[in-house]
Amino acid sequence: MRRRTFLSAVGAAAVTLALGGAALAQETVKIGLILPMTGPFASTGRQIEAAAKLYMQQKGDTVAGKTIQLIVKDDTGVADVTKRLAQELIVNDKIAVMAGFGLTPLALAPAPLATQAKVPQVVMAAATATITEASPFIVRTSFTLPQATVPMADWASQNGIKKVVTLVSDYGPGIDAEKAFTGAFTGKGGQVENLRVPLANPDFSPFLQKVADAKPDALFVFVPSGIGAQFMKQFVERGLDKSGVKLIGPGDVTDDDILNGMGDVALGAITTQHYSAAHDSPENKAFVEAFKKANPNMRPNFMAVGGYDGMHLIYEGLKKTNGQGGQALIDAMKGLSWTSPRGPVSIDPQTRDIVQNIYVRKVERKDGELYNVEFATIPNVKDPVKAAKAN
Amino acid sequence: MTIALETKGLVKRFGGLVATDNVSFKLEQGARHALIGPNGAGKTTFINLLTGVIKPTSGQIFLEGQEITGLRPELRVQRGLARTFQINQLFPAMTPLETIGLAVSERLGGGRDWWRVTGSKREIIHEIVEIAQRFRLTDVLDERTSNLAYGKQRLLEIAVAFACKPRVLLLDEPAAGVPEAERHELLATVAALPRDVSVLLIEHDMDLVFSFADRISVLVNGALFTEGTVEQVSTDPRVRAVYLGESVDE
Amino acid sequence: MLTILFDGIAYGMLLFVLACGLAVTLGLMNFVNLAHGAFAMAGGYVTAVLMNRSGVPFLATLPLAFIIPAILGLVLERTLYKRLYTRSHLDQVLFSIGLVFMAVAAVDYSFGSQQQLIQLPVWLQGRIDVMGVQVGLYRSFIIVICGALVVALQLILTKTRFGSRLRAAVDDPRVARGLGINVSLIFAATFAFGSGLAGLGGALGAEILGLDPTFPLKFMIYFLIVVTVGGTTSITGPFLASLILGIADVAGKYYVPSVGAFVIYTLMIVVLVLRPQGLFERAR
Amino acid sequence: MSTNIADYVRTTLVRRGRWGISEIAFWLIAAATLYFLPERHLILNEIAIIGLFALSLDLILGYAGIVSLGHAAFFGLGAYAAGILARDGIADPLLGLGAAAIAAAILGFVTSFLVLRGSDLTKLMVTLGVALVLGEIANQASWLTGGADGLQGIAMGPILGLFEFDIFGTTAYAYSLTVTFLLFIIARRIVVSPYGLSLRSIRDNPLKARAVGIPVNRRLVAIYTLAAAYAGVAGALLAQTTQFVSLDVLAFHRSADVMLVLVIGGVGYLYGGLIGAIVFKVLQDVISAWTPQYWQFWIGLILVIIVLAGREHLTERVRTFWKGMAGRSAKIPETLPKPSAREV
Repeated sequence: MRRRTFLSAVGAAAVTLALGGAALAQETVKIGLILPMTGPFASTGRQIEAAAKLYMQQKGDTVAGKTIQLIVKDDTGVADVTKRLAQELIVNDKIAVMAGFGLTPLALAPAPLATQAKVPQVVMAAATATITEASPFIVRTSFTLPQATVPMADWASQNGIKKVVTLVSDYGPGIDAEKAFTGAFTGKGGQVENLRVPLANPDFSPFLQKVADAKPDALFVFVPSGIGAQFMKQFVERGLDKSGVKLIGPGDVTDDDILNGMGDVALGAITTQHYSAAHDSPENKAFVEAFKKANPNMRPNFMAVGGYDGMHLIYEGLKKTNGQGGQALIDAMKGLSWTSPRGPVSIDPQTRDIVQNIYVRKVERKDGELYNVEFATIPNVKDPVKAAKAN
Repeated sequence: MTIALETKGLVKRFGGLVATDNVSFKLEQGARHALIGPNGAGKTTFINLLTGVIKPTSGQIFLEGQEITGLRPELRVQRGLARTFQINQLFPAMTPLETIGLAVSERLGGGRDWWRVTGSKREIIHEIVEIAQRFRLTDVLDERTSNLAYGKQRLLEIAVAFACKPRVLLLDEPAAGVPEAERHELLATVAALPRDVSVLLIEHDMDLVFSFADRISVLVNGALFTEGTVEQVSTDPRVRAVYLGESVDE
Repeated sequence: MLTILFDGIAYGMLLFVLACGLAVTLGLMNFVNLAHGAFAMAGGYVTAVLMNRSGVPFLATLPLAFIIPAILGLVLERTLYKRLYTRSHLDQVLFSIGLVFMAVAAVDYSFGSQQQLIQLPVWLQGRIDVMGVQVGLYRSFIIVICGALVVALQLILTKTRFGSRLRAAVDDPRVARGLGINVSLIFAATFAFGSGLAGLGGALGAEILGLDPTFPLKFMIYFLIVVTVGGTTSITGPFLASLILGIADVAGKYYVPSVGAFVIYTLMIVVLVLRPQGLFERAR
Repeated sequence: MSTNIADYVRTTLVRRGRWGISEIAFWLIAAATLYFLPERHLILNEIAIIGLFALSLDLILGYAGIVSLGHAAFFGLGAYAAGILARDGIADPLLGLGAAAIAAAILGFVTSFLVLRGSDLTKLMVTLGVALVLGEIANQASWLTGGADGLQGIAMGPILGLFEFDIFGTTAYAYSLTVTFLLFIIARRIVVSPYGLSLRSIRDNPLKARAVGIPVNRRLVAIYTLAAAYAGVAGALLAQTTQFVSLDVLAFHRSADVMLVLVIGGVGYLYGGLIGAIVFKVLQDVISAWTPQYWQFWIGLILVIIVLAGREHLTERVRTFWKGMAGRSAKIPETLPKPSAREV
């Protein structure tokens, strides 16, 4: 008897939920933001969440007459959880867009769902080149590693660097970076030696010793942001900076979020990336100021700008479709262009990947704090991997 | 008379220490044989060698004429050599019923049976009942073993060994620690063990030895000191000197 | 070559200071304290926060990085751990994992999820040349500090009254109690001391191992490896195990980078299969 | 009079094999969720899988006393086996399950010899080491496993050629629940069999078990292999229903989580894993929806409280409730004879 009452109560609740959900869906557009909020990659999630919330706070939560509702979920950095959360958000919450995705496997796992349910998937962080090929509903507002890396190779070969050792974390983006750099640099007559370090690696000293033995002109490094600081310190501790080895790489290693804490060891590192908190533009000044005000202990980094622009892309897309999702929304997103805090950007209509300026930067002290100071710009860079395929 | 259990020149060394010193020993079929000796004489080592818990340095062991020296403990049990422990070795979370049932079904080869529910075989039930009655455990069959009175646990210890249907049964101080009130029941049960089982009793308690055994071996410093009938051993002045003299303060 | 050995030793020493408290709790109180890394993290954060927010010099923070986790350990031991000594290992694992989760989230809440970085004083940066071997100054510093700790620990254990009481309590708490030794006090003091050492290790290691809220989970496995491989009945066991582990890890990654990560785990399995009680335990 | 005892003995022994009301109710409710909680099927699917995984750990921990912190080795191997098979065009789910079970069983058999010796702590670390080594292998063998990016391109066929996986997770849940239920029945059968009894005796006292003539090592190898196969199936279910496999199927936290789940639910009565999975997942889901950043704190707090409140006491209650329902009607007959003084 009791069990029957219980079951019917559950059933009734389910019906109410379903109906209620449907009624609300007409008035609100839900965005599912799936991020690693705990675990080793939590800082990625925090930056993006903070930026997305900042954007909504600045631009209001109404677009095309509909209320935007952001649902944040923690996938703990585990791919099957990401997938399940995405599926629940699609099925139960009837989200119009899913966004976030801190790491490559986390972005790839729900890709089939995007295709199946026709829900646009806005990748705000993960940077392996191939991600956008996993589903026609994926659009990216972060960057691809080859996009940031190939300009590095160009710069290096133009600035008298002949021999480079690459040191990358042994996973998708790392290998992407290694391949892109090696290909581009040897193409220009340079000499490259490759080293890979395990992703979970507490001590770099043995690898740095190998670098020291090889005596290169420069060390090209890619490690996920967060581990970068340890790397920088050990690089200097080993005296590699003094023995004339230049430190170059995509900007992950000098992540703005923790750059200032690294101290003088980071000085002089040359990196190429799409965003620096020190980017000189009114948009960026406003963005950095607002971000710091809302989050006192944080400085926005390239993850944050990916989240900020991702929200912008969703807003603009929804404006064009009048609040409609699905195929219409992804179509509306293609080809959009705007001025982001990072500079001018657009969404490539063919690849749905972002086209943006890549800046060559050097770590310098500015107003008492360390920043990546931009000194050269390569405009409108497309992802070289997909560009090569297209030709 | 046939020999149930025999050792030839059994030696066990632990480093420099000789725990078992060239012991050649015979247990006759159906015997009630006691092994005595002062503390540290190597009785426990000897039993561990017999049951295969430890391997001898040299020498051989025969069970009913067949060599078992290199055999693993569980295989010796399957061939008919069972033992009890000086300190209770039981399954605290199981009931006496399950414990006895386990021993019986293992002997009948049921331990590999993973599909049938325990207790669905008639012959097993029959045997469990018989053993439970023999060892006066019928009233506590479904209790948790750890909750049993000590005397009952002691009985269960012997019952499990008996359930293995041994040809040779090694009893390691069966009455150790049993309170006086429960002692009689235990001794009566031991005395009532069927005659076709040969029993080797390791014991300190001289009353029990004299009332139970018909032959006695004395182990001193790991070596067989003397052997004979109860009469012979109990009157042997040398035995009194090495052994009985000591047991006074026990 | 010698540089690799040197780095390995420094790494191993650091592991030892981090893990030896765990060896003691495990060996002494038979308590599986997976939250040991949380005390190390506490020490690391004490140093990082004092240096970055209050401008306290690095060396001055180290005593506090010992004392604060030690007090924390003492309080937790008296209030919570004490009740669980007699419980099963499963209970202890569950309990201490719960503590780890709480510590991770609490630190995240208070200090943020990003890496905490510290600035070493100038005289500890860089490296010098000692008879042709390139030696990092900070790593030398670690070796000196940790080496001194090892010697001090060994002396405390073997030469002092506290040490002999501790050993008595390890051997047989009941007998020790019978001898009038206040075992519960010794447990508390030892637990606090072990936590303090972990805190000091966390502070020293912040520079090399990194420091963020997931620290206790990330390094738990390493601590456990040190303790199981080294055994828990002496200080020398875990110490040698730490050194071997440190050197094997560094050398493995240097000489055979593609299988570097295997080395440590495979080594552990082999050791434990051959010597289940640990490498330096007398076989029983 | 001895038939009286014989009846009593038989009913007492067979009792454990009988299904109790609460057990039947448990599975009926589980089946009912297929209809009544349609929007929860995705998490229910995950619960069923974790439940099966924890059940497999219960087989070795609760019934054979082998502690393991590396059970994810088998889970992950099963997931990869099923995933790779499906990626390479063999899309039949049941075939994948079979392959995963066999692969995991082989690994279980081989590694079982490593856990026969040593203390609990040694076993924990050896099993942990095996899982970590396997994780490294999967990471290195990216040509086979996709490495850190995860295994992509899994396309599952319909189950039995009839039921397509749907986006609501209904088919997936029904599938996982059915497999879990069938394997549960087998496990339940095993633990009440003479073989299961011998396992419990080994857990209680391996020395004595040998003295009763039980080939202890062989029995342990057998159950370890079986549990590995179960874990492999659980992994395969995850791979097939999420159609994605990443390195974290082998990660340490997977082994640790399943241990937590089992211990929360209670060890040694098979339902512990299932109940623990429900409690743990639901708590995690509810709390992390409320505070995605700091849910771990509350989970941690709950764990601490559970332990301080006396976990073993709590689960003992649940367990006796369970057992009490399992047909404990056979009382000792009133007329049970007192044993006579001597009966030879």
